Amino acid sequence: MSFLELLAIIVSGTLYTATPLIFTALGGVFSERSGVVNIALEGLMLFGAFIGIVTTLLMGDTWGMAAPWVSLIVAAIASGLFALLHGVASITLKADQTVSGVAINFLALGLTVFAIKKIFGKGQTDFIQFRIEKVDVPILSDIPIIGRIFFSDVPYTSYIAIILAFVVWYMIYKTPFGLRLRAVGEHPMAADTMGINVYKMRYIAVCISGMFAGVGGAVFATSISGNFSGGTITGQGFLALAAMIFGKWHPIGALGAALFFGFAQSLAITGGTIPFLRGVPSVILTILPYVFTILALVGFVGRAEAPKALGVPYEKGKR
Amino acid sequence: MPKITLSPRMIGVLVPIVSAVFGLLVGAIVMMVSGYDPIAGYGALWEGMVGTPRAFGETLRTMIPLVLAGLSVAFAFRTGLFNIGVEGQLLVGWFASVWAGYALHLPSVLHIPLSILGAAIAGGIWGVIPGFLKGKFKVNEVIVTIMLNYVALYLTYDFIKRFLDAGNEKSYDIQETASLASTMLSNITGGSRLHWGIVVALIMAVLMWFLIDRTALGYELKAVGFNTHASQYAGMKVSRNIVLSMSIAGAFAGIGGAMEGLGTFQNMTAMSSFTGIGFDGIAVALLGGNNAFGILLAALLFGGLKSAAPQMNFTANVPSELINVIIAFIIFFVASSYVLRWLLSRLSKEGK
Amino acid sequence: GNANKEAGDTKKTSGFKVGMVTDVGGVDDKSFNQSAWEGLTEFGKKNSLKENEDYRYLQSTRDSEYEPNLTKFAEGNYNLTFGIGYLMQEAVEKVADQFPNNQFAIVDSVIDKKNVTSITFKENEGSFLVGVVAALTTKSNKVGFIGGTKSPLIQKFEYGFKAGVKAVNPNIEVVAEYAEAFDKPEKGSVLASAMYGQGVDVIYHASGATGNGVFTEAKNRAKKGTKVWVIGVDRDQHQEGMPENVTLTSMVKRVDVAVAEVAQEMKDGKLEGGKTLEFGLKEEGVGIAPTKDNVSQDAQAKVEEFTKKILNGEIKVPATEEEYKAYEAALKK
Amino acid sequence: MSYEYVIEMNGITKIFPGIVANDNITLQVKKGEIHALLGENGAGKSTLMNVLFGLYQPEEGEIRVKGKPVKITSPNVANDLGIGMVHQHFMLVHNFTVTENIILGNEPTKGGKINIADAALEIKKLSEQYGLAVDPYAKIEDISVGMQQRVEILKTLYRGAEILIFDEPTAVLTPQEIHELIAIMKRLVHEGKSIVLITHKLKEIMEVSNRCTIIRKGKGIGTVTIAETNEDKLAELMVGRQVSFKTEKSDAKPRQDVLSIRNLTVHDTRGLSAVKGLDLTVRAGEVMGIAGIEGNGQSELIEAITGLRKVESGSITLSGKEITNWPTRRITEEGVGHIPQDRHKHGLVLDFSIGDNMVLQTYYKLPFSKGGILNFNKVYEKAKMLIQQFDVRTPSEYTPARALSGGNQQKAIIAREVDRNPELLIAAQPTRGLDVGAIEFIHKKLIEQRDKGKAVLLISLELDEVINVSDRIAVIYEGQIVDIVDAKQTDEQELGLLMAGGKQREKVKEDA
Ligand SMILES: Nc1ncnc2c1ncn2[C@@H]1O[C@H](COP(=O)(O)OP(=O)(O)OP(=O)(O)O)[C@@H](O)[C@H]1O
Ligand SMILES: Nc1ncnc2c1ncn2[C@@H]1O[C@H](COP(=O)(O)OP(=O)(O)OP(=O)(O)O)[C@@H](O)[C@H]1O
Ligand SMILES: [Mg+2]
Ligand SMILES: [Mg+2]
Repeated sequence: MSFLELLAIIVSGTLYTATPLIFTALGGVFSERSGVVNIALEGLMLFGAFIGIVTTLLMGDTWGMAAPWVSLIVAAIASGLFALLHGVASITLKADQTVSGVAINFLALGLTVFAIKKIFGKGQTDFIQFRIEKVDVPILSDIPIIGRIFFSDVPYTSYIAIILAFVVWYMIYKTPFGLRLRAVGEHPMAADTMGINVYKMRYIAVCISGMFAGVGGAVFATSISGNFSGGTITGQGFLALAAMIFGKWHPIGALGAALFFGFAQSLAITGGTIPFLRGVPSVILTILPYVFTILALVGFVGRAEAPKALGVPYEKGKR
Repeated sequence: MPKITLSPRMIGVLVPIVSAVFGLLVGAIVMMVSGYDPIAGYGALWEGMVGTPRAFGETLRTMIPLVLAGLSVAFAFRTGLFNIGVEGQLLVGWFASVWAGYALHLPSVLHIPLSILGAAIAGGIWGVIPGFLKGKFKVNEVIVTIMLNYVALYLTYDFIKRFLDAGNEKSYDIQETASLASTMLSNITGGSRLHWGIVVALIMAVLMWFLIDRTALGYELKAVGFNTHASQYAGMKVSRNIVLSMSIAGAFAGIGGAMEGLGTFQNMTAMSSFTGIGFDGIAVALLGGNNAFGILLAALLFGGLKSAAPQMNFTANVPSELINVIIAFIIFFVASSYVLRWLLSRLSKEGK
Repeated sequence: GNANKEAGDTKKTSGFKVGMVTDVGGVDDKSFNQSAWEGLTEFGKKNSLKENEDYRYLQSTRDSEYEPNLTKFAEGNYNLTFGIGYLMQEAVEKVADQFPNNQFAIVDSVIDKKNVTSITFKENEGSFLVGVVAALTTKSNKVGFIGGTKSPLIQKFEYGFKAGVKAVNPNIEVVAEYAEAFDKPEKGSVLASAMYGQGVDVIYHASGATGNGVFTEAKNRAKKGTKVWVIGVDRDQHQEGMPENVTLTSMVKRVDVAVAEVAQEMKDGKLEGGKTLEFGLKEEGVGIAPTKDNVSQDAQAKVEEFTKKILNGEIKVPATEEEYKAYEAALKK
Repeated sequence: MSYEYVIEMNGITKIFPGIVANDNITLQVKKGEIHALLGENGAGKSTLMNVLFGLYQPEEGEIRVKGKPVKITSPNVANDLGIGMVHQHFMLVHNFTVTENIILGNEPTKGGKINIADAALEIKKLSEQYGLAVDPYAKIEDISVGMQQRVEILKTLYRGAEILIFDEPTAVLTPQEIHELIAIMKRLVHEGKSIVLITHKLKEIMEVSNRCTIIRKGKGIGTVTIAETNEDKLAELMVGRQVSFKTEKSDAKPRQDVLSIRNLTVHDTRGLSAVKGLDLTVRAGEVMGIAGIEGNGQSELIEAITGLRKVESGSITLSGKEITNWPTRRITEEGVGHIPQDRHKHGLVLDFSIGDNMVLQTYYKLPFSKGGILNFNKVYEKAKMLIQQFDVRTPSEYTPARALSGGNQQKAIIAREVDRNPELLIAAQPTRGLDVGAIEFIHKKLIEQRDKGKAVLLISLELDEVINVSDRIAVIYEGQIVDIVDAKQTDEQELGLLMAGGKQREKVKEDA
């Protein structure tokens, strides 16, 4: 296998597996920047995957090829609403945010599979008839070398995710909304005295994070797994969380981290088929992303401050 | 209005109870909405929890690892740490216990304690890593433990295949001398898989209570957990304490793994996804108010729910996933007890 | 949906009750659990038994549930209880000891007890046949195998397949990879992408849900006009290949036939426990899928030819690495 | 329309769970005046102001702004009414720039994008108009406390505040900064603004304010015109009894050296040397005060002595024993007591009960624990005793430290440290943010230690406190002791000059 071919496979594998992580990690950035810990990403992703598949299955005949794409939007809305539960618990009811997140994860797993059994009378769905496919991007894929490596065998969602990362960056660092979001996550009382509604901001952030995670899950389901069961999302949500922290709570950082994870994963999987990796036990490659994350946290991210008010429920007039 | 006076202690007891009840109510509503008969459902559930001696035995057996997972989470929590890494610590503990149980040849009196110790050490080491990183580099332990869960998952899988492969995704069985299984316990519970681990679990619960609430070490660990600066000013070694409490938490979880390895299964399966006990542990610790006795009760409840789920499915055709929904809502209610506590404390205030 | 209509009502029934416990896959895993349930359902219908009463299944959500689930049937006085999959071996052994008066059966594993019937398959024989088809279909002379976990059982698939390929053309290269998971489609798809990427044009998967990823990848490539094939496993996976039609054929493992047969013979008292039934080509327990749309004429002919050779013992299909080494050496001469 | 008062708060009552923080309080502020608000810790000053600023909603009472009755339901409303607040604990986002902090909440935008440049320009103008000299692009975490406070002021001005509330603005400032602040406040009223000033420092009230309203235990005691009163009267009104300011004490009878520091060099967190070859000796039976502008190495010096910070070079000896770079615990056991400057952060475990806090350094020793096992009876006996001796106002020894007022938290800490009966007692900012009553008490305790023949090292930014309590005063400047003066011979001017690095001691003497 030529080196170019090999590179192309790894790159496309990277983008392919990284995409759901990117969406979800971006979601995480929103909620954690506003000071709300989001362990719930896993559950929100699962919920999104569920909505994505069910929508595509039920509407496939009517919408055809558009179905999976529409399902992403539906998933975004549904998961956004589902996330509000996390909001109510951790913002209004002052629950421990990590704990509430754990609860969301339980709930998502329970509800979705319960619903699947109710709707389809079985524990996992059929395969969707229309998927989000890997494509060769017109024109771009014809560019010599670059085209083969970066614009072939990749679903459009990957590019959307990457572009979105920059949009989010702009939102958070250049707009009033972003300034307020960060203020609420750093020093909510200060924001409050400046007339910013802390609760509202946090609700919005959590809702957005739900939408992104939902899309992440739906993308995973409609482009990778192709059907839904309780085991469809196993850990991708936590991996996205890691990516977000690895990326220092910064959209572009999260993007980079997610891509790195995707890279390590696809290396781990394809390792056996790659000549110079044959010798390496695949377990080494498999645990690589996790070990690197830890090392990264120690090395460069160690000092990267989390938002100061992260995990602290805000109470008016309490210090 | 009537004089109600509730001590914070009382409230602390009421909150979980009320939450559990609410959780079950939600479960009932979900059943009704989706066209199942709650009475039948809960009837079956109850049947599956305590209906027969065997059922009760299974409830107790399921409870064992939950107790240890809960203790692990709670211990860390009480010392200002969040141990979301129980899952990984439990897996390495499980593996270590099985390895020791298989490789060593000793009389039971030595073999069992040694295998459990092995598990404790393995889990402890898995806890030391995040502890050390937090103590030395201020790295967020939540994220490190999550990462280590996956490392543990894949490493144990690989190690089983590499060193203990008995085919069929299983490791070799442990020696008889290392087994916690008990025909006696099994017989009195109508042939359930209840094993001596239940005793271990009880001992560990007492140990945790004693460590945290009665010893100077516990005092120091709590102080560091609440306020590292003040502890440092008072001459305590902060990072040493963080490492210590994470490793103790890890040891509890590791022993939880040993309970599965030496008790329930007598071996370890090469798993490609988590057991879920770790996260159940968070729920248990929370419902148990991070206190040893509460954890025993919480574990009993969740153990019952989990082991009875198939029964509910069997006789009432209610999908067992309902249990996760119920547990989720119980967690919500406890975690959101802010409001509940506030209400209750208002009530008691009115009384005065 | 299956509401609780049957629950509670306790009408006396024919008397013969049979249950089965699935592993975590569940009865719609598009694999042997599903196949087994189809067999049991067919048996039930044939004997006009009531579902969920005379015959039913329990899905396990954790491996710690195998034993309790089996026990439930035993306690419910089910005459026969199937444990589906080798993962349930120990559980069946334990429960069989505790309920010596109940009959049990295990699929894909052998238990030597007089109240347990063991059902195994000669997957290597079926795999051999699809190997033949693969060999006669590949243009790149490069075919691939993706296994779930590297266990003796799955290796039967691998070596049978390799043997079949080599039987047709020893020069065809066979790449074999293991995803080390039956439930990771993303792994399947990246693995497949790597294989197809290096020129493989037919992949035989024996990896449960991980295989879904293989189909996804093949479809993606088909969409883009590069014709690649997948060979399904356990059941006729023609549907999974649609609409891009990438399923070349499937190695069917008739767990349904086996289960139905064992249940029937038990009911009719023709079979007492303790036997090990091995289902191979002869017993029509394994074979090549009915849907042959994509299998060329001469390939079908060759399959016929080899089937005979296997049935009359002319070819002994290897099931393990050693046997395969020997087989290959023999081919060389 | 015309009005007598810009602000009128009539019969305000604010109740917190279990406590009436404000009980029918009335406050009337004239236009263009500086109106002081005086009261003990926990009297209800901050609460009243938070009500005025819309952070809390009062149970009863009406508020009039410029004569018009208003409902101040949120800080937004307050801002719109021209009310701005400079909080006791700054409300600044540390990793934001000055500009970002100021525009937060009503950001000027261009095409959806924040228009930082324009905002910064406007802020620069404002800062010049009021002589605040703030750099709009500086990060908060990089600027001094004084500067941060100016940013707080700018925040209110940027929103066009007419009425400014200052909650204990001087508690955190150095003498120099205080002078500058006072100038700024005068400038503000001169520009037509009105100011409500909360402070515990009577001297400041006398210096700047026109009128003063006094609160005691949540109740309004009355309003006095400063011109017609004096410090003693104010103190009496506030506490409800006579208070003595000049802590009367006999002359010191110093004996052998207890602490002697030779040529000490210590680095700060950034690794720059903060203490540079410092020499200092504290003798038994004397209070050695350390005067200096914040950030001249005081904190590093203390941390070095107590083993919290590594000593780069030089030596520290405690009654003849070298303790340089010993671990904190050993130093503590060797006989060093430490009243840290940040009581909330370093002094107490706020979530522990007062009782548990009383044994923070001794829990592992007899009688509190035996063989690693705690004996709670002993712990709480001890706590009960200390709470009585030091008159710590707390419901019980089981009450969490968090629930106590700052003053009482401080008393608890002092009880703990003094009770260990250390050879050397280090007191850093022991009275910061406390009312005169508490201050008096604490000063007494320090003198008691001295008279028991202990060495006391007092570090404070309050010059009058240093002069009052100390026997000798060492002036620290840029990490060195530039001079040691006799407390009875010196005055604020002299210290001020020395602290500023001036070496004209002789000259001052001549003038005197
Ligand atoms: N948010 C709150 N919740 C409950 N009680 C409070 C709250 N804020 C203040 N209190 C109580 O109200 C009383 C008044 O507090 P406040 O902060 O107004 O005092 P203060 O006069 O500002 O004290 P200091 O002079 O120390 O600043 C205190 O006894 C305090 O315990
Ligand atoms: N939300 C609250 N709950 C309980 N007590 C409170 C609350 N807010 C303030 N207090 C208490 O009210 C008292 C007065 O408040 P304030 O913050 O002015 O304290 P303080 O004595 O001035 O301490 P410091 O000035 O060092 O913050 C303090 O003892 C504080 O602990
Ligand atoms: Mg105050
Ligand atoms: Mg104060």
